[in-house]
Amino acid sequence: MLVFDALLAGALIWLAWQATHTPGLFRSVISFIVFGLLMALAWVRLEAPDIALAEAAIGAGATGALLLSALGRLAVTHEAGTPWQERPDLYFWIPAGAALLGLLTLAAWALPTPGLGDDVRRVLPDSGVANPVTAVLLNIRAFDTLLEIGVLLLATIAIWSLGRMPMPSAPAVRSPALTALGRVLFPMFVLVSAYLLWRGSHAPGGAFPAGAVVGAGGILSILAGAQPWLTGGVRGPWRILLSLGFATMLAVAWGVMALGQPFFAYPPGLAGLIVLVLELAAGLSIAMSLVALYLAGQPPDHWGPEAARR
Amino acid sequence: MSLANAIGLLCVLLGMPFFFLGTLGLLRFPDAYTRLHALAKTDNVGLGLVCLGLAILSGSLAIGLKLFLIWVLMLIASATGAGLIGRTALARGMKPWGL
Amino acid sequence: MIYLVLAGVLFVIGLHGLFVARHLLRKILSLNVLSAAVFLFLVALARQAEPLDSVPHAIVLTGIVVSVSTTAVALALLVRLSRPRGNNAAPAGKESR
Amino acid sequence: MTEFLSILVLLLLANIVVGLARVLRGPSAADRMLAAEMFSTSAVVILLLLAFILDAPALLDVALVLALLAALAVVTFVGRAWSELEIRDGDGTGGDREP
Repeated sequence: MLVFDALLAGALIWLAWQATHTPGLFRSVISFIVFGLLMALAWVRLEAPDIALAEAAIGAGATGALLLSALGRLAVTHEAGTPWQERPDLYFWIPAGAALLGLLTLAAWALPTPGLGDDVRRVLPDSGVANPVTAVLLNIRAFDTLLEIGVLLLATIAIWSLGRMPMPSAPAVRSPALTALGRVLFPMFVLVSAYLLWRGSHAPGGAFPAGAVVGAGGILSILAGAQPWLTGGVRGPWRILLSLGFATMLAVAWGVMALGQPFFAYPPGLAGLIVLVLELAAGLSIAMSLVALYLAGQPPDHWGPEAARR
Repeated sequence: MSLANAIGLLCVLLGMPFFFLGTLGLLRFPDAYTRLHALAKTDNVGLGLVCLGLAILSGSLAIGLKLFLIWVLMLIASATGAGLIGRTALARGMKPWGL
Repeated sequence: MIYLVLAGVLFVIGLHGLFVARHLLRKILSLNVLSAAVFLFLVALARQAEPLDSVPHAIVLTGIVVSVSTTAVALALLVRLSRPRGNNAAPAGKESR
Repeated sequence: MTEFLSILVLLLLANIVVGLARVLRGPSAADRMLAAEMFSTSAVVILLLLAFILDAPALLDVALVLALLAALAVVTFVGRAWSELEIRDGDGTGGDREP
């Protein structure tokens, strides 16, 4: 397997170089998508199936769609001259890069090996779930997850504040296969996502991949010409749904404080239920946020035929 | 090694050449249309044989069904993708090789 | 450990791209490569612990979602930047098609 | 049997690396996209084989998600990127110049 690792590492380095340093923006974007794909394999080799799942769902799905449609919307994709600035400054970068690499290696060497595995294993029975990663995310370090959902919400707000959506949302090419694809696959996305959510309590899975999969399904159905359900209207249910994850997590955190527990310390016995509720809320919010992020602007209040084609 | 295992391994092994030939086609064929053709063989037959072989090797119905689902999903993606790319390429005036 | 070295090399490549790339989209890609390198570093370190440490895994999972949201915001800004205000560069006819 | 499957995984990865040449060479955007699609099929198969080698059924789920999302990239490419890209700037990203 050492050969496998070396080959994978070489391919990853080459793809990263392609993505950042070769002419042709489209080539860079494709290289980056393949980079994400191979990163999923690297996570598998590093015994992190949870991250592989998230990378497959978010890296290969959502990021690829975001990059490709942003590329399509750029007014000018032609790069003048080299992709680099005037002089690559090799005299600076080769020694500086080598020094940086050396320092990083030294730092990695000097770090004590993290040993929280035992601690997690000790408190796992009380956390309400059997998968340690889910336990860390939604129970032990739920504070981090709260902030993460907050970042997603903030990103949506930032994008909506940039103004209206910059592009037509209907597909540029009409094809019966595309419409059929959206109709056939969207139920599959929901099904797989529900499966991942259910798996999350005892095996790799959980709210993040599940939400990302539904979000990708939403993006796919928008691409297939479906009218997006997301509207920018003040009264619509979507604003509530977008903030559901953040609101639920805060409510739970304060709720347990009212019961006399510390912030995010769930009362024993209720932990399993609380984690399940949080997962559902967070998954829904992540899915909605991904669709909102993909639209790259505030959607109109009403989706008329002219709004979709504008 | 039991007979089922041998058959499973044989299926996986039979699926492999399709991947190598797919890459060969991707590299050697003259235009996008012919490359679509090479790719379809990989997605349909290659993946199908590997999934079938692994399903036999696993000996479990649940895993077998999941493998079948993966194959069907890739079939849908590959067929639609090939159709879309071919149609768009033709509409944009890309001339097929040899015409 | 190959993956630690890989993380270091990817870090340097991403940093270099971030500094010298001319097009903003390429800078965004470099930023993503850079964050992938950091994630890889964390998980490769966690792998060496015994038993397997799941805290870095959870943190990286969080980080992946955060990096997607920053990428999305950056891309939305980039699309706004690339269209001149008069909106003459991209012909109006193409937009209404 | 595990060693045998490991060799197959290694060959498939080498297959991807060889196929990267198509991403490098193009010439049209569709060719690069096709190569990416081919890699996603190969990655699915690698994950399936690894799931059996490492006896980790969770990897089947990763493969399932990859298979599900395989369609997304192609559809985004055809629907968004390609149609705008090459019409606008003749050969900005390697147009349709066929040999």
